[in-house]
Amino acid sequence: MHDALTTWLRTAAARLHEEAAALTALDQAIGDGDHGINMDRGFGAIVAMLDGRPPLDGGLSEAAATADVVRAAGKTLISTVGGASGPLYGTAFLRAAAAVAADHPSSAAAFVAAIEAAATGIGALGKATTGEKTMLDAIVPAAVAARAALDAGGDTASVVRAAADAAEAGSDATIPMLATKGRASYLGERSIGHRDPGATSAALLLRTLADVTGSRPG
Amino acid sequence: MHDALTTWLRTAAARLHEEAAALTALDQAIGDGDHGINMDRGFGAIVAMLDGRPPLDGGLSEAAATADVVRAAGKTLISTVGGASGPLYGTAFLRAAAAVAADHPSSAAAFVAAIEAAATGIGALGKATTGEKTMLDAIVPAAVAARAALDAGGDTASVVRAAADAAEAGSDATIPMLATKGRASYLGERSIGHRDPGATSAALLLRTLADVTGSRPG
Amino acid sequence: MATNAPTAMKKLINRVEDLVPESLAGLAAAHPDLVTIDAPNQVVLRAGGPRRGKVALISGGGSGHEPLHGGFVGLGMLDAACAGNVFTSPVPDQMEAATRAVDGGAGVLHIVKNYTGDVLNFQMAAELVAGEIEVSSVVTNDDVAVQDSLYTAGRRGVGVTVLLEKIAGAAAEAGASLVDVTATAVKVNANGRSMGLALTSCIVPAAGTPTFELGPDEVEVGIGIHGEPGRRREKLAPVDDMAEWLVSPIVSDLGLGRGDSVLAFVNGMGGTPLIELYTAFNSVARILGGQGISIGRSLVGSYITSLEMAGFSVTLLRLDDELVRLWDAPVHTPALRWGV
Amino acid sequence: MATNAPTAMKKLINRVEDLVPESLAGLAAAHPDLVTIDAPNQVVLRAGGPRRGKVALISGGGSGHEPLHGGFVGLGMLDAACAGNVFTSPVPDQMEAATRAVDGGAGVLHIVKNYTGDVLNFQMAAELVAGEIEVSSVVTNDDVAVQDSLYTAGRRGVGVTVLLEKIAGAAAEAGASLVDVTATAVKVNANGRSMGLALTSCIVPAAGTPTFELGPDEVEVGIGIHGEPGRRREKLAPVDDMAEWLVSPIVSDLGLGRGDSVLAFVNGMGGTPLIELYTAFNSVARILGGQGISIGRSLVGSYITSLEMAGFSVTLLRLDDELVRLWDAPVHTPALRWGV
Ligand SMILES: Nc1ncnc2c1ncn2[C@@H]1O[C@H](COP(=O)(O)OP(=O)(O)O)[C@@H](O)[C@H]1O
Ligand SMILES: Nc1ncnc2c1ncn2[C@@H]1O[C@H](COP(=O)(O)OP(=O)(O)O)[C@@H](O)[C@H]1O
Ligand SMILES: [Mg+2]
Ligand SMILES: [Mg+2]
Ligand SMILES: [Mg+2]
Ligand SMILES: [Mg+2]
Repeated sequence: MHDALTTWLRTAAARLHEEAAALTALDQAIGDGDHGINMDRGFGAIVAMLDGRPPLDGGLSEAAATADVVRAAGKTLISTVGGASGPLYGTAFLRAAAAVAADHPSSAAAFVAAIEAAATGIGALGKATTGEKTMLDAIVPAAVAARAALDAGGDTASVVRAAADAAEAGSDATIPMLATKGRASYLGERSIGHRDPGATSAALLLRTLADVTGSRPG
Repeated sequence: MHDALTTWLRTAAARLHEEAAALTALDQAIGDGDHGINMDRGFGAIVAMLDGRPPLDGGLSEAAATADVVRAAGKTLISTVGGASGPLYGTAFLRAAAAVAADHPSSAAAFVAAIEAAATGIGALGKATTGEKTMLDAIVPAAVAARAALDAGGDTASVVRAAADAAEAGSDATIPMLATKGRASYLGERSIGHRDPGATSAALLLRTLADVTGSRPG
Repeated sequence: MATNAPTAMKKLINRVEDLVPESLAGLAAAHPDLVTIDAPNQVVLRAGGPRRGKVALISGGGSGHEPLHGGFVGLGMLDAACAGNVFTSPVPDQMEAATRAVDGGAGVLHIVKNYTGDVLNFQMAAELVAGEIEVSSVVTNDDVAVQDSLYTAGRRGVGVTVLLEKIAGAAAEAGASLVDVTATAVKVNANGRSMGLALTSCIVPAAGTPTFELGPDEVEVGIGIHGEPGRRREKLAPVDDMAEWLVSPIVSDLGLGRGDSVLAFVNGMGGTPLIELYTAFNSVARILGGQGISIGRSLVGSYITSLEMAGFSVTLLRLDDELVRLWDAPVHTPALRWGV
Repeated sequence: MATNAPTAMKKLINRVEDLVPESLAGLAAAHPDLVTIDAPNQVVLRAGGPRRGKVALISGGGSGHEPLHGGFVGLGMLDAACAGNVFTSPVPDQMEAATRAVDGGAGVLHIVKNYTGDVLNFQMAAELVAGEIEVSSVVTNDDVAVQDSLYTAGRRGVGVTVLLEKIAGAAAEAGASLVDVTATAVKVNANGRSMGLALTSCIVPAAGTPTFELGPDEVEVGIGIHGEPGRRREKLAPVDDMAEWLVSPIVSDLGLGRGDSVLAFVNGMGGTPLIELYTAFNSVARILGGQGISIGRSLVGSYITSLEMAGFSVTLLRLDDELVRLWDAPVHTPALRWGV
């Protein structure tokens, strides 16, 4: 799982860099036009962090090693992103790290627990719930879908794919929503008809995770 | 002469108002974009001054009455125009008033003396001469042409028409000139190829005078 | 006919990523007697180090609002200001570093503008020093363009933040305790309201394009300070009318009436020159005068901006003797100075 | 791609003809303790009437350069400022009225920026009071973008005017005679030079269209303060380079070198926000530091503007102990205040 997540972080950094302008354009419409810039800066810092990390301590369990890199990524986001998305994504990663550190019957189960923990962490810190036109509208359905796929006996690749599919659907669903959290809420009715930048970046992160875990053993 | 000049001032005010935008556009190219506004304001004030003037004191000689209204117009320009053109045109009118107050063999001679005095007054105050891309490049040739027409035995209508023709030619001649006085001089070479706003307004004033004196007894 | 909203980015900058650090360096170079910079943390510190026994005031937020906040560091105002990237709140590490740098033993007040990002990052910073340094926070939320309801992130913190930093700073300079300085800060926020409008958008340097588009005769009413679009669009109108759009909601929200005295603050958004701001102040004064509201104190200038955005905001603060005394107290910062 | 030069007029105004009077009224409403307005003459007067025995300082010029000149009326600076229409010098009657209003028996100094219109109108005003009030004049001509030759109207008066009004004002406040105040003013003008550039044009309200057009990547170098086109056009460049374009000609014209100390004044043209001005100041400080020229004093802000034009100018004034002392002396005006 450690290697898969490391690859994920690097791949996500590359994709966020490509998508930065598009994410920023979404944020210009209903926010302050920096979401792509913020995410690009944060994941660029994660790559730098990964490059600087000492080789994996062989003594560490797979779970501990995984939790370690995810926690480091979360701290990096908190220290480099700023804005609303920095603390929110950073907390999501810290919660996910704690979740994967625990014992799990399978790596698929670990992934589901991590996504659920991330969703809960964001909701708690942001005092938000689904339907408010935020990243939660991508992550919460993703957690639900992943859990369902796991209960149906799915493996890592399938639970993560289920999460990615649900996140993208959730991101689409933010378009008609009236924002009641974050900057977009200042627009009131005028927030309707625009896709939420954070939900979009969340879906991008989960799709990337699906691509990575689908192509290689979790 | 008094009535002709009063009509001239009112007609000139109307024409300057029509041409204000065009004169300002010329000043935008090589100055600060206010010449039309300035002239319009000044001649608008002259019209108000004329409207407010008590009826002509019958005791006054024609020459004195004429000098009176021209002097009042000059003072009005000095008090309302500002910029470079205010003192320059204002002084031109004050000098012209002094010139017409003197005895002249004919009204044609009085006009010539007035135009010459105006040109001399502007040159002295502005420390400028012809060829510097200013209003002098219209007024000085006008004075010379008027004098020549008078010497050739011309009447008021013909001396003023000669002045107007020369002023317009002089205004055209400013286009290729390099400005060495006024704001346009700040542009150096870049002043070449543009018509001087002040020379343009001077030509307009003289053409209006020709129209007025040509159509009615001076 | 095109609008005069900037569509091509023309700024006095080197590389986009150098803008904030170089601007901070310029601030320090221009005011070495007043401030020093903690460059790695992008924190503007009051020169001379922490003041023993004085409550320290910290603020911060995204850059692009200059002189807010770095220009308000100095005697009688802030002890430190944390500069985030343009329009992006600073990160907890910066507020942690600032809090540790300025603590003089009497505690630290965090002055936070009400935006989700600012609130969350300051909150995390407070957690990082919890148990070591006594921190209290005040969140400004004075923008009446936003309803303070369950359906929004709450009113934004705008113009009142400037007045609060000055007034709470004076209380701290006078030796008030953290509890009292906080109470004064809360009082300012409770008695002040603001609203703004934009004639043009602004361009976030890293984005390179205008945050919103406005027609040549359009005005965006109810904007914040981050180029967020406002609540509604209006046709360009005489400044008397535009001032009315901003003053009326403030007056009714504050319940101001005949006999009240206010501090009237007409603020430029960054690209509007003083000749227009004084004209706007003239309109505001006329409107308030007509309602029997007297202007006890005033402030006119560009103090909390949105990069090069053209437009203005109005902030009214209900005054009492205490607030007037604290407002008049000496202040010596790069952007506000009197009595010294 | 369009430029961000304004092409549609969007301003905080009522009727165009009301802009100047209403802006002056706003200035007075915001600073009743400092200034009063002679409305018919559009003159800003220092509150409290003429100072017996003190040399009075008067300046004036076209409007659109705010806070120059009205914002500099007050203790230690100007006694009166005459406001013309936008970019049009005031008329002699205004300067006559101002001169009569402020004369305290010690004579009056006219501070005139070198433009044909300003020079001629002030000259006529001086003639109107000749024999009654002792008047002396100083003409500022610090703009190195214009060659001071027979082929021009001479260098323009720009940034140095601000510094001169402050320094000569301090001399007058200290009781210097008209001769001495004039000598100080001449000394400031002789030791100061400026140059500016524009990123955008400005729109004269009565004209309604930009005075010049600039491409999205073009910069007008060597502009004055009236939207006059400059001497040349350059491609937009990093601020370090643009600062070099302005600083080099000034340094060579003043013959500044290692060991000299200067007052460095980075001025905004009206539409450029402080975050950029401090970045420009950082560039200027780096350039001067590299040449061993030390910055003894500094001023950063929009003090002599061209309506909403974006851009900046640099003014350097060679300092000596006398000039430093006079610069540091107390000043209390709407736009500059310290020591009181
Ligand atoms: N209270 C909240 N709960 C969950 N997500 C939120 C909340 N507020 C904002 N967000 C998310 O953050 C995104 C904006 O992130 P970003 O633009 O980087 O920060 P900022 O809004 O401070 O500029 C929004 O699109 C939204 O998805
Ligand atoms: N020294 C001078 N002598 C004669 N005419 C001058 C001189 N300086 C400027 N002018 C004239 O004044 C005109 C500009 O007038 P105007 O735009 O009203 O004043 P300003 O230049 O102060 O804005 C120029 O076009 C030129 O013809
Ligand atoms: Mg954002
Ligand atoms: Mg002009
Ligand atoms: Mg942001
Ligand atoms: Mg002019």
